[in-house]
Parts: sequence; C-alpha cells; structure tokens
Amino acid sequence: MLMRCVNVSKSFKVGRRRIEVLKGCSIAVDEGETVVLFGESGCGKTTLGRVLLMLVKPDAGRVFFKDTEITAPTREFRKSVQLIPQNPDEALNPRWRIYDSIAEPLRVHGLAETMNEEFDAVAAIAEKAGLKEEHLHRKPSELSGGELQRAVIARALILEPEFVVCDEPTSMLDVSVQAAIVRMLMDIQKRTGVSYLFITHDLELARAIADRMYVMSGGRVTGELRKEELRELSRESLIRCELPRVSARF
Amino acid sequence: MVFTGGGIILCILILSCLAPIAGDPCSVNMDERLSPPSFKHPFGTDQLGRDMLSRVLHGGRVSLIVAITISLLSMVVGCFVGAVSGYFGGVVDDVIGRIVDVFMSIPEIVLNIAMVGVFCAVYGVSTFIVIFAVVFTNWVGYARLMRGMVLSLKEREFVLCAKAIGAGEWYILFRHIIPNAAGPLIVLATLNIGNVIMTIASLGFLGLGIQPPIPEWGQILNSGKNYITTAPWISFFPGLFIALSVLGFNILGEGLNAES
Amino acid sequence: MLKVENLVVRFKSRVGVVRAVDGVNFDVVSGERFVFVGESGSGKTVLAMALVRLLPNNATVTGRVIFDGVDLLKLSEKEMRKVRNCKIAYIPQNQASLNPLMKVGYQCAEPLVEQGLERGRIMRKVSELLEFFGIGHRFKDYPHKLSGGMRQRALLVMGLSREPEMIIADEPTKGLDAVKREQVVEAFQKLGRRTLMVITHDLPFAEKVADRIAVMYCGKIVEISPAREFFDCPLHPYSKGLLESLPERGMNPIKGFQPSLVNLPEGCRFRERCDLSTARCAEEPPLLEVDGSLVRCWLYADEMC
Amino acid sequence: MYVVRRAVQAVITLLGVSLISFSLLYIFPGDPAEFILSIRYGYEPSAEDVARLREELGLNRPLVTQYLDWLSRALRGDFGMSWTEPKAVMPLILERAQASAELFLATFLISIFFAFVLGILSSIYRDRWIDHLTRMFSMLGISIPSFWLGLVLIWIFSVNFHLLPAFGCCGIKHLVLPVLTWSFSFMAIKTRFIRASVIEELSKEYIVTARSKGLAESAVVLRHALRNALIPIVTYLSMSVSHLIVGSIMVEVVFSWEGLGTLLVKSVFERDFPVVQALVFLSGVVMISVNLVVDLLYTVIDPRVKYGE
Repeated sequence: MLMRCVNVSKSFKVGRRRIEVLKGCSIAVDEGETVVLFGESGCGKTTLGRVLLMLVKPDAGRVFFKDTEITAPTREFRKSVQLIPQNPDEALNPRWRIYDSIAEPLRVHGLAETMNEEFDAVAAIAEKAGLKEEHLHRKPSELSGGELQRAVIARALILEPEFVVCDEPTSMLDVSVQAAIVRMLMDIQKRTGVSYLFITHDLELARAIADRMYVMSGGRVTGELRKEELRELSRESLIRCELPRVSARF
Repeated sequence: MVFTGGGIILCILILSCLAPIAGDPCSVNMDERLSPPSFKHPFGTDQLGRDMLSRVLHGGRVSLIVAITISLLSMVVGCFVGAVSGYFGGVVDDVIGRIVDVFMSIPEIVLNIAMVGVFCAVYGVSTFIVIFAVVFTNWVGYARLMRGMVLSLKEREFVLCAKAIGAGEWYILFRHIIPNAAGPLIVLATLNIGNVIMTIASLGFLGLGIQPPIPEWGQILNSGKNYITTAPWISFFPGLFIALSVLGFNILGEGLNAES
Repeated sequence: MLKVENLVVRFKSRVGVVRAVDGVNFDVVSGERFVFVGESGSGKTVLAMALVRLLPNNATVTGRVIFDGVDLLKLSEKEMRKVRNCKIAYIPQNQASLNPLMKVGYQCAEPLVEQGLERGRIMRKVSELLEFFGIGHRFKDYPHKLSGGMRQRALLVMGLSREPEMIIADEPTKGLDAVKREQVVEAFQKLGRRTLMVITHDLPFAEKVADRIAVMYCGKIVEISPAREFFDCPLHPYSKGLLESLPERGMNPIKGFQPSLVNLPEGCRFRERCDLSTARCAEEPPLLEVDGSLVRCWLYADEMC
Repeated sequence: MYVVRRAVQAVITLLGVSLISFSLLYIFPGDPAEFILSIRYGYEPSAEDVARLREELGLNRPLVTQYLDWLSRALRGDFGMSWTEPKAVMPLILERAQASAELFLATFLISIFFAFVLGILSSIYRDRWIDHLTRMFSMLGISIPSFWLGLVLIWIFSVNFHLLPAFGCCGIKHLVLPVLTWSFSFMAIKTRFIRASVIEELSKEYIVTARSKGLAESAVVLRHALRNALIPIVTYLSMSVSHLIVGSIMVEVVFSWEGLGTLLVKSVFERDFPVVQALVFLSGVVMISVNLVVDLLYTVIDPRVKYGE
C-alpha cells in the first residue's frame, strides 16, 4: 500500500463546542490507483484528505506512507504527496504571476539550479496541464476558473509526486471544463503512475473515474465499493441516500 | 482622487522644503509686531514681530517629519505584533488581544496628554517624548488591521497549498501573507499620517507638544489664540495648513482605497 | 405569455463595452417549463435579471420584453415594482439571498404585506406553503440555521406566496450537493403546471424539470428544443459537446477554451472549438427551424433548401 | 455563555487600564513623595518631610500591595487627595462633569441625527449631487482641526458680529458655538461610516431578493439594508466615544468651557497627577462599559451572535 491511515480521529473546536469530524477512519490507496472518497457535504471527507497529507494533525490514529509511519512531515514526504484544492480562485497567490506559483515547489525544495532549468520544468508541466505560455505571465485574476485549476494542477504535479489528494477539484467548474480537467488528470496518471485520492460528492463522476470508492457519512467510513459493484448500482439508488445501506455488507 | 490628494501633499512638501528662503522663523523684530499680511510679510507677523510665512513653512517641516516618523515607527511595531498574533494564534493571540483591548479602551489623546505631562515633569520637555507618547498609543491601529488580515489570509487555500508543498512558517508569513496585506496597510498608513498630524497639532495647541523655539503649527495657533481679536492671521494660517495637509492625506488614502 | 425580442444587455467595463446578452429572441408559453442551460459566462443570469429589470445601473438593456402584451422595458419603475410583486416572481441564486436578520416566515410573507393582504390570511398562507415544502417548522428561524436546500425552498415559497403568473428561478441548485439537489428537484416537481423559467448549468436537473430547453453560449441562444429531443439527440455541436462531457455520457471534453466576452470570434462563436466548422461559419448563422426545434448552425441550412 | 465570556474579557481589560493608570504615577524614576512636596512647597523639601510623607502614603510598601490598594480604592471611587487643591479628587471631577455632559449630550444627539440623515440620503442617491456634497462636506469635517474651526467661528460670530459669546459656560447661547464646532467634525466621521456601511449592504445578494419582491426602494433601504448596516454602525458608534472625548478636550479648551477636558489639561500643567490618573482610569471605564453594553445588545439585535462564531 502506498498510503494508508488507520483509525484516524479528529475533532475541532467551534466556539465552545468540540465537533468530532472524524471518528476512527481507515482507508488505503495503492500505487497507480484512483480511489474516490464520496460523501455529502460536511461528512468529514475534506478533513480526512488533509490528515493523509499531514496538513491536519490527527488526534488519534496512524498514517503510513510506503509502510513507514508519518508523525511529522519530512521534506521527502512533502515532495511525494500533493494537494489539489477545491476552489481554483483561492488556490493561487493573487499577487504572483502564474509562472511563479507553478515554480514555487521547485524553489522551496531548491530543485532548479538555474533560471533556465526552472523555466524548462515549468514550461513542460504547463504544457502537460494544457496551459499556453501566455497564461504563465498573467496574474490569477486574469484567468478563468478552468485555466486556474490547470495551473493549480501543474503546480501540484511539478515535483512528480506519487500521491495526490484531489479535493473536489471540479465542483466549482462547468461540466465541459470538468470533463477536460478530469481527462487530463487521467492521462497524467497513465503516464506517470501517480495515485489519486479523489474527493467528490458527485456520484456520476465517481462512477466514471473510480477504481475503488469509499463512502463516508457522519465522520465514519461506512463502506467500500469495487469498480464492478459501482457499475451495477442503479442511478436512482446512488442518489437516494441508499448507499449506506448498500455498503452495510462490508 | 489619488492625484488631487497627492498634489496637495506634494505642494505642502515643496513649500516646506523651500522654507529657508522665507527667512529665519525665530528672528524677533519688535517694531513690526502684530502687523497684518502685507507684501513684505504675506502672512503677517506675530506678537514678537516674527514673519508668519517663515514660521508656518518651517512648522510644516517639523509636522511632516515628526508625523511620518511616528507613523512609520508605529507601523513597524504594530505590523509585527499583529502578524505574529494573527499567524501563531493561541495563547500569544489571547494575550496580545487583551493588550490591544486595553489600548483601545483609553482614548488616545487622553493617554497622550497624560504621558507627555508626566514624562515632561520628570525629564523636561523634548520632542522625543512627544514621539514616544504618540507611538505608544498609535501602533494599535496597525496591529488590529494586520491581525485581521493575517487571520483571514491564513485560511485561504493558497496558504494551505504552500504548506502542502513543504514551505516553512516564516516563509509563508513573509512571502504569502504580508505581501497580500500590503494594500490595506498602505491605505491605513496614509490615513494615519493625517491623523498623526492632527494629534501633534492638538497636543501643540494644548501646549503639550513640540515646544518653542521650534515652530510647530498647533503651538503657533495656541500662541495666536490670545490675539484672536487683534491679529487673527496668527491663528488663521497655521490652521489652514493643518487642514490642507490632513485633507491631502485623507483624499489620497480614500483614493488608494478605491483603487485597490 | 412572455415574448422576448432582440434583447441586448451591454455592460460598461474598464476593458470596453461587454455584450453579455447579444440579441436574444424566445417566447415562453403559458403553463410551460422553459429551462435555460449554459455555462458560466454565457449570460444566462444576466438575461434573467434583465427580464425583471434588476440589473445594476451600469447595464443598458435594449430590445423588447413583452409580458401579457405589455413591454416591461417601457414601464415606469413603480409599475415595474407591481409586476415583480404580483406577476413575475424572480427567485435569486440561493445561499446569501435571504436577509440574515429577518425570520424566514416573515421574509416569505413580505411580498404579501406589500400587496396589502390581511395579516391572518398572510400567516395562514405562508405557513401552509412552508408546510407543503417540508419546512413548516422553520417559520420562526433565522436563515443561518437553515441548510442550503432549505434556503432554496424558502426562496421558492417566497416566490409562490404571491401567486405570480410566472416564476423565474436563477440557478436553484448552485452550490448544493447531490442529496440537497434532489430535494430541490422534488420541490420543483411539486409546483404543478405553473409557468416556469429556470436558469441552470446543471444538466441532470434540467432534464428532470424542463419541457423545453434553450442553450446559451457566449450571450447567444444556440438551440431551443423540446426537452426529450434535446437529451436524446441535440442539434447544435455545442449542445452535443455539453451533453457528452457529462460523466455518465462518456465525459468527452469540448476542445479549447471558451472565448472571453471582450473579443469574441466573428461569425459563429463556437467556430474555433467545433469539429464540424467550415468556411461558412465565419458568417453569423441564423436561427434555423428544424423539426420543431430552433438551432443556430449552418449545418442545418442545407436541409431547408 | 457568550455574556459571561464577554464580561470576563471586560474585567481583564479593566485591570489593564487600571495598570496603565497606576503606572503613570508610580513607575517613573524618582521619588513621588519628593515630587509631591516640591510641587507643594515650590522648593527642595527636607529629608524628614519626604520620609514622613512616604510613610503616610504607604510608599514604603511593595509595589504590588500599593497597586492593589490603589485599585480597591479606585473601584470605590476614591482616588485620594488632589496635590494642588485641598480636596479629594472625585468631588473635583464630579463638579466639572455636569458642564461636560451638557456639551456632550447636545453634540451627540445633533450629530448622530444629521449623520444618519445625510449618510442614508447619500447612499440612496449615490453619485448624485447630494452625495457629492455630503462627501465633500464630511471630507472637510474630518480634516479641519476643531480647535481652529472654533477660533474661526469665534472670530466671525463674536469678534466681528458680536452675535454670540465666545467664552464661558452655561446657557443656550454659550452652547451654540462649541456644539457647532464639535458637531461638524464628529458628524463628518459618522456620516462617512454610515454611508459606507449602507452602500456595502446594498451590494449584497439579499437586496436583489428584496427588490424582486417588488418593494419600494425606501423599504429596501430602510427595512433591509439599514437594519443590517446598523450592526457595524452601532459598533462604530460605541468605539467613537473616544472621538467624543478627544473632541471635548479640544473644544473645551478653545471655548474655556469649565468641563473635564479643561480639568485634564489644567491638572497636567499643575502636575496634579492624581486627577490625571483618575481621568485616564475613568475614561477607560466609560469606554469599556459602553462597548460591553453594545456587545450584549448584539445578542438581541443579531440572531447569529448567540450561536457561536
């Protein structure tokens, strides 16, 4: 297993109350796999994604990356796992050019020795993400949502990570743009063998891309479905909250 | 608006730089005391026969330099405190928050007056004390703004992304958060310089600001107060300059605010 | 019932004049559910707001919007208020569209108070309607305690309470997840045979609600078809591309990017992204009639001859 | 719970304010007793006198004990004796409070009234002549120093036309000029803020909803926008008590009004520091209580406050 977490719990303080967001979740993602994490809004799926990346420290439970336990994120770990967040308008520093944002991971990790090297790396990944060179020299406010999300993806993939958490990367986008972005992610997976944990609340989308799917509800992982099982489910039963019942078999 | 405000400030700056041409602000001439505006003395003369034009222009230099110094010092202190408080949160934030509350609860000028009064009683009068007293209360505005900006900026997704890349805390604070707070900060600083000019003039008017023989607008106004019936020009011109320069900074600040 | 002729909406902006809606013609028949489908930037929300004249002052609207024989664009502001209050209910996008300091029930009742109805009747009517949509117990709650789906239903009640002749709903499923979206669909299906115009980007939602579909692209209507035909066999290449990019229909993207409204291509606006484009597409295609549908594409011009 | 938490915060703030007021007098280098005596006698006091006074004032005790003692007395309204007059500090302040209150109340009511009227008109008729006029007027109001405006008004109305008395206290006629001066700047700031807040609310989405209901524009602005805008406006008004205090000092000095502002300045010059200390502390108390009351009011006005952030 590439990435896995065991019995992870997390609670947040909201005002004076403590809200338990995760109540003992265990999931695993294998190499080269696309695993969908499905759930309604507020079920804790975003938090679980962030726990895997160690952006949120779990209260209890353990996270393993390549069978070593991660307690504090090392530089190596940060290089191998990445995040694609939900809202592309927010995900890039509004004062930086797109180019600088995409090059940032290289700079943080000191991976590009010369300016030319850096430029080549950025141009290569930008092309893969479907950006034109003119896009690179603009500020985020001058691009559309779809173009921004491509830039965000380019930044996440420039270090050639092994595991990426895609946190509803297309929920703010139009369907035609969504199709383009998801296709692109799949193409890149074919070429590089990266694994995705794809968080979404859209069942049709999940069905279209998942190798496996976890269902979350109320802070718990309530079920796991294989690709074949996903296909068999009728559309109606998917939408009609019957999933928890379906997955009660597991 | 930016041009109007900037223009007014620029004019006052240039006039203040040209102050030495208008002559010595302290040369006493008892033969010409309280003479009204004329060709020789465009702004008239005061009770000691000193040329008001020269005094007002020299006063401008003092006011602007002191105000900008105070504003910059407050900005450095306030931004640092606010940024640290907002970014690291927790106990640090609680403690700083309470301190800021305390300062917000005492009207600035009351504390300024009290501090200047007490310190001058001990150390004697000096410009340094005025600067210290005003900075002591003035940093709070910057700290509040900075804390608010940092709190909202650090929840933004680009900061989360920077963390996911593996960037360090101070890197994020200085490369991502502070530059994005710069716009509102500049607006605040512009408006603040106007406010500080007003505060200094107020202190000067009460006799608690920068002391003679250094000419300062508020203090000149104060000395003219007693001659309001016979020589209104002594109070009129410094007041006009205070109003103009504060107006300039306010218009500029509002313009910058509308632009950003 | 509603007839729109050559409606143009221009916005003055820093980069120049943007024509957000550019010469739109359509009509809505009484008792029909007419759904506008389009992606962001297609001008569909601007269109809806232009019909009830709720656009900000920097927009100029020309053309004719004829409702029951009256041109709405020519009415005085006072007469227009009456139309909004009694005849056409515009239901805005959800989430922030409720006043945070006013109880839900009272907000729903406000249009009736404006109509001058008697208090007891208003209360009865509003609570009945809220009950009907399953949020009767929320009468005395403030909006922040309601979920997104509930808020959307409350907005619907607000529109229905005044018994309008027509409802215009703007993006009723925006920002809702699958389950809440389903609740909204149910609410819309409960409406019965009221004249309804819905603006949405959500194709599955449109499929469940619509009698007729209009597709907008870059400020123009490119196709108007009966709903069944549209989902079975769309005519315009853009409609096809849109449907095929749905996950359940293969998720095949349309190539290229949507052009910005500031510099649109000459002729057909979809030309640069279209696989079937020919030299003829450099000319603006007319809205052609094909088997009871209207489509703006040169592909169908020959069939007519 | 919110109420309790807010009250605890207020108490902590009050302690902070008391600490600052206390330190004003006791943390500067030098011996307060020597200082008091040199003020009282006007010459260098003898060592025995200083020692006796130190004993009397309890200055030999540790600083913490002194602070706690001072605080417990201050909370009961006892700030000790004045250094320059044979009176206790508190009666000295109360004597003056009425004159200040008159001025304060007149200004506050007048300027709030006009600020609301102008602010709302200006936001409804945005970018029309009334808005431009209001904005210009308020820009001038915040830029013109009140003490200068006061002198100009004195020169016009008292010196040239002999219409109104320039100095002194009490009676409607005496109130006119100070209130006019002070209202001008106070009103300007409020007007700007009210205008900005209402305009901000008018750009929100629920305003579109209100308009779509067919409400008249006046109902949209007053019932929907203004009601929501009141939340920031009331906060601002409560914070602006400090503006009022600042204004009161300057205006009182210009018009020789025998109020608390002139008392503060006089005490500073006469080095009557217990009075200064008491005024700093009391102004803090006033601000804290006003802010506390307003925050508690929110639990009534704003339904969102009760349920946590």
